[in-house]
Amino acid sequence: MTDPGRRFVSTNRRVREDRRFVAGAGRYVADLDIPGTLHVALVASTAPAAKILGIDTTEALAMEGVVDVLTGEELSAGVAPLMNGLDTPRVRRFPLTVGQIRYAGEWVAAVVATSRALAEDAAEKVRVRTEPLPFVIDAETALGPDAPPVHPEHGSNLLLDKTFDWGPVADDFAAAEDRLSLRVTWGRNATVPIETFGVIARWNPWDEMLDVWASIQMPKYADQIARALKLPGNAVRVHYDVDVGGSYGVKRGIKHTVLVSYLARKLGRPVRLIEDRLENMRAGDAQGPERIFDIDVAFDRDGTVRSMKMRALDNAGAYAGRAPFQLGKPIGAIVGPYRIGSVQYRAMSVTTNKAVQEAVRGFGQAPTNYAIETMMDRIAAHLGMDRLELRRRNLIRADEFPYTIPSGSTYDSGDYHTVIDKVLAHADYAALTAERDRLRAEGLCAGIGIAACLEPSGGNSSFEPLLNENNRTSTWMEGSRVIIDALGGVTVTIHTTSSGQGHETLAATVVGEELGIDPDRIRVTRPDSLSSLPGNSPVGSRMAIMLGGAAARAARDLKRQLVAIGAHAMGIDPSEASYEAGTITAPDGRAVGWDELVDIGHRRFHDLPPGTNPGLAASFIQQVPTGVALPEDGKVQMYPCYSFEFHLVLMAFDPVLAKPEIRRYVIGHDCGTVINPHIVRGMTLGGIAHGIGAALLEEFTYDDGGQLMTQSFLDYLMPSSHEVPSVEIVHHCTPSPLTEFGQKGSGESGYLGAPAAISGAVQDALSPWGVTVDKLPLRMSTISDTIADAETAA
Amino acid sequence: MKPVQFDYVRPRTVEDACGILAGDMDARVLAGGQTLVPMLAMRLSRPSVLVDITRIEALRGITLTDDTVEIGAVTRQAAALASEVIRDEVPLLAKALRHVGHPPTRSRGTVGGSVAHGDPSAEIPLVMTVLGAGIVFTDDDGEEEAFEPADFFIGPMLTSAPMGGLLSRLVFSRRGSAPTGTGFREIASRRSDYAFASAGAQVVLKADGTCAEALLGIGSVGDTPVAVDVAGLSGTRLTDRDIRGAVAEALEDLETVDDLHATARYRKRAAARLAELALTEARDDALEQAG
Amino acid sequence: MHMDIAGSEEIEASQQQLWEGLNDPEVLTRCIPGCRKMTETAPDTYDVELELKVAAVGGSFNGAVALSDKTPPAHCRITVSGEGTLGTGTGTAEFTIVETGPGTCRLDYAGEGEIGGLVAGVGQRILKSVAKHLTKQFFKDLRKHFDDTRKDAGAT
Amino acid sequence: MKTELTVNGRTHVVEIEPRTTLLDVLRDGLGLTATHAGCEHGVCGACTVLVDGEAVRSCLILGVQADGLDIRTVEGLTSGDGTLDIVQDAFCETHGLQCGYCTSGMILAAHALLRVNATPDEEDIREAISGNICRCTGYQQIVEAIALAAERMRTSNVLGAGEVVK
Repeated sequence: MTDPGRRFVSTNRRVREDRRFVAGAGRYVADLDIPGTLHVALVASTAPAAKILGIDTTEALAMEGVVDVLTGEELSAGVAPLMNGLDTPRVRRFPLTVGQIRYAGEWVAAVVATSRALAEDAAEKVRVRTEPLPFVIDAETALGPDAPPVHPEHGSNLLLDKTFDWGPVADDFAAAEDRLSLRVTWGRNATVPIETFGVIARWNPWDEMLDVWASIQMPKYADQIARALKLPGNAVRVHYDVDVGGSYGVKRGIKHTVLVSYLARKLGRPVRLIEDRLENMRAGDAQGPERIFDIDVAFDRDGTVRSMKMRALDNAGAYAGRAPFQLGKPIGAIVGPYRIGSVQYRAMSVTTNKAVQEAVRGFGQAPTNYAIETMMDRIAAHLGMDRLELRRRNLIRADEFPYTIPSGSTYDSGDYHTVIDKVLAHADYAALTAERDRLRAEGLCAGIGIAACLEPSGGNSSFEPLLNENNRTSTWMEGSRVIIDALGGVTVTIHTTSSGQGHETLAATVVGEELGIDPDRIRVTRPDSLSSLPGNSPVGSRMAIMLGGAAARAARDLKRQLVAIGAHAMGIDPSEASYEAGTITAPDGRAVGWDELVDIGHRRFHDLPPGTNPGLAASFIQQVPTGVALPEDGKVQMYPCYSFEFHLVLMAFDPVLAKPEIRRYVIGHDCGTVINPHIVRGMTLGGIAHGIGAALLEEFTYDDGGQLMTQSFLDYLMPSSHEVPSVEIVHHCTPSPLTEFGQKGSGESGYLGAPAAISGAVQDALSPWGVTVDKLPLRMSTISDTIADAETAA
Repeated sequence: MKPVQFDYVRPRTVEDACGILAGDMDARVLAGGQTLVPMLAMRLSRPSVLVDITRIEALRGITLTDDTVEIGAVTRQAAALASEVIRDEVPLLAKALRHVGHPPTRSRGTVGGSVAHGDPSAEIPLVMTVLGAGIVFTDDDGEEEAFEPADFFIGPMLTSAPMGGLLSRLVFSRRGSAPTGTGFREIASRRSDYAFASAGAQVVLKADGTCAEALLGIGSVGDTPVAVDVAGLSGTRLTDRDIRGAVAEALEDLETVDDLHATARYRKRAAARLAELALTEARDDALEQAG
Repeated sequence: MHMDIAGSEEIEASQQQLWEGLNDPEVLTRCIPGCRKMTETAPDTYDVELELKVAAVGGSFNGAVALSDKTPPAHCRITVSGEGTLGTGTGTAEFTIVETGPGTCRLDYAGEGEIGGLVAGVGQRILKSVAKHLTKQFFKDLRKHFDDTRKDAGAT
Repeated sequence: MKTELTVNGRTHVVEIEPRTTLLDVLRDGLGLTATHAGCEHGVCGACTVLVDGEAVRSCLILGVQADGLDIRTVEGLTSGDGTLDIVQDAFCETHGLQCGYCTSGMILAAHALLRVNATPDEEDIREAISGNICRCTGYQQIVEAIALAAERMRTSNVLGAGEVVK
């Protein structure tokens, strides 16, 4: 897959970060040893809804090692409410509950002690007097007129209800030959990184500086902390040189950070909060989307899908935060890879007495893809058509790109039919089908699942103004700086944390490519936020595009400077000079080498061409390639680039035991130019594993009493090496015309289609009984009970 | 998730251990710790003192007598899994041990600890129940008291363990010379999770190839593992049809529970399916031995 | 986590004796598993302190117990609520005592409870059975109380 | 409670509160932060260390229980001069990790396997790491890393893993 013109991009080079991790030398927040640090343990509410009558901290304060016990009453007087993405000003949120508990597990008080164990001892002794309030857990119930209000001040439990009509929906429905309706439900799962969220804050009153080390993946993190703490932006210094033990969206931690920062200022000591697993599960505010899709779709008997009406009802949990925006991002790929002429989309977010949602890999795209792909399967079944044939008929064709979908986004490039053909050839689809039928003849349930999905990438924030007109954010930039030091060494900077995506490798590779020098000789650093260029963190599959673009462009600027210096030294025009691996060559063969160029740049300013800055440094702030427009008429260009994936799965299971086993898993993947094949492969395989969890195993389940039943890893079930099969990846490359190397995003790949594909395989396996299971995760006992019921009915 | 404060002692003899346990109602035995330590971490368990019995030599090891195999309580599950004596003489246990936790928990977890905790989905208690193995407690006077599994396991994590006593060893009968086949099956969301249902079976064949004895037990579906009467299989040729019939009859009144992960009716069907599979596996195993 | 509990127990005591026993904090302290102390705070209202222990699991629990809807000697309602290191619990149950013979009666009970907090989230797998076990323990101790009372009466 | 801990061949006499897990003793007491806390209740395997050569979860052993046992952590695999052992190098070769958080546990689980099985097949490898949850990789590149390490141990004249760990 190596482009012949490229030396490093797309080559199978090692991932540079791996060396420190295999040596156990990563630097995670819990590894930092800052002298004098105090530890926080949280007092969690047990009720899903209650009025706080009083909090008695006397006994706890008297215990060994205890320094402070903080309540929401005190904290809320000292800090501003946390960021609220929606236009719901009365839905206020503080790190600790103020007055009313809104979900079981919510933080009621924070105990600060000299060790975590002592803090936990004292947390048990904080007495919280409460009066129970009625509560609501289910999203549809929460919409009812008699539902208990989660935020009485807000007036209803509806946080967001927006209907978009893109194109002639009514006309298309009237003209279509056939239609059907379906409902599918995406269960509340999340990414649940193995490292919980952690943060350390230290306040220096003499410098008036708040230093923060955190396991973070959050756009505008420093800004949000400063705003909540009512500090100037330049009084908050976030250290980006902290390794993050996984995130995939959820490591946002604003509430944790505001809490420990307040305590650090109050107590004059560094304070740390490393969530334990129970705290993380029940109140890390990191659970993912939970969504009911109701779809009406209009189509012709030849399988042409004309129009779709989709209602997505999302259960946001107790507070709004940014999570409801996850209803917005899918607008950028609301028709998936299909030519659907018109769409009505109703996005509804409702508040309930569950833990707060956070961003999860794909930011709402995986649930939407699951809904769209289930819809396509249902249409095929309804028409008695082959599922692949139906998709082929509706897929956007390679010659139609760039292709603008009804909601206003233009897909940059793709060749969906070819990817699918390559996968079917690789898998030998006919043989796979024969294998399914053979398994069925053996008495097993067997099914083939397919999913054709998009991964919108290059994340910007267009969904914010689309869902909240008061929010005029138009886009998200990313910066990088490249310098050549006086000894000729190259250093690139990244201005955010990473959580396993290999950004150091990415930056070194593209800078090495531009400058023609070995990436392994390039140093990559992460300055703190005050020394950083503007950036927006690795969200929305954006770093290959945005950081890759910024670093490449900064390096190109440096290269331009080097060419100018070399040309000047040789007395030629820069346009006559050529650059190769650090040497500038004149047409007549004369050359100026790297050492000489560096020497001029750093010491011999008299040899610099006029108007050239000394010092050999360049920065670039990359703008999202598709620009800066705000929405108009409910339409907007969402993300710039669109990766494509096609999943093909064979599953089988015993009809009674119903443990779905994956017999074969093939994915075709096209994310444009691959910068590092190891990294892209890892993202895809990991995303599929994550999707297997969402489809079959993982759910934050609440009981009727509002209690979270999956507080530990004994009940929140993540796939192990036994549940994840070996996956075959079929590559295809349709470069993006919008990016430096033709790259697109891949950080969410696999996860975006795996749940749809696995569900499709299970439904195909159930098809002999004429039944479906339309809620994820597909629990074994539900599958088995459904079959048993069908057999009883027959 | 830090435990509450407690003391820790590591006695060298059964007498010392029993003495401490008898003198303090809040003392708890610590063996492999693979079940207890998570409970400590979550503060579900709040002992005054932990009595670490893993260095009491008398409680370790696998002993072969004329007609029994005795397994010391603190014998590690990994050691039992690796034991040729257990493989040869208590093959059902050897099969079940492969399903206990995973390698890093088997390397610390003890055979006796699993029994003492009485988890209804644990594999070793199920095997004990199927085989009617003996559970021997010793008190501080060195007096021994033996329990039958059916009397010992009384509920989830509830046993009839005598106060102040220490589970010292498990006693299994050695298999006889007749062809003895075993089968063990369980089903869970993930391979090493608490099973939704599990089944252990053992059949002994007569020289004529008919069944001399058939034993079956079901675990994970209710409060305790239960032995299920499939004596009706004796004298049959253990055809698929015989097995299906016997299982259907034996499990007709099986009580199963609902929980977050599986419904009671699923458990009931799964138990029957696993029972058939375990008995079939046991039959095939025995037939292979019979040649 | 919701729990339903219901059953019938034959007790060797007269209806009046059983009624008095169930209204006597001393008897209840002896029979409620783990009960350390019951303090009357108002008529038919008590503060209770429990040290619960079931196998390796244990924890303390502070709560309030109230008796209501009393129709002596046959019927009453009992309401419990409180919290402790394992979580929170609330519940209510109806008791009906039916005389079944001379010196014997039957106690019918039916109630429901709600468990919250830690143990609901990590211990649901065993919670229902533990509740059943504790109920069994209660009646075992209650029977023992009446046996002892009878023996004492016989001895004097 | 005074406890003698032998970690990576060095013996430390430390005062340990009985309630402290071996995990916390290693990290907070001895500053060996390569061993990571993931769930602290024995499910995720991030805290895996070797005890007498076998993979165990350090969150499920109290520090005081480890008295006199031979404990190995990832810090003990190399001398810290920048060279990697065969297993570590194989993880780099196949990119058998992403965020690195579960990696120490995975590498030690691999060592425990390769010590007793020089020719593991895929099923053996998957079983050996089945108690270690990785949220990033989907396991495939980890399985490949361990298979590669096994092959290199068999075919190279470098010391085997069991010997390197000392």
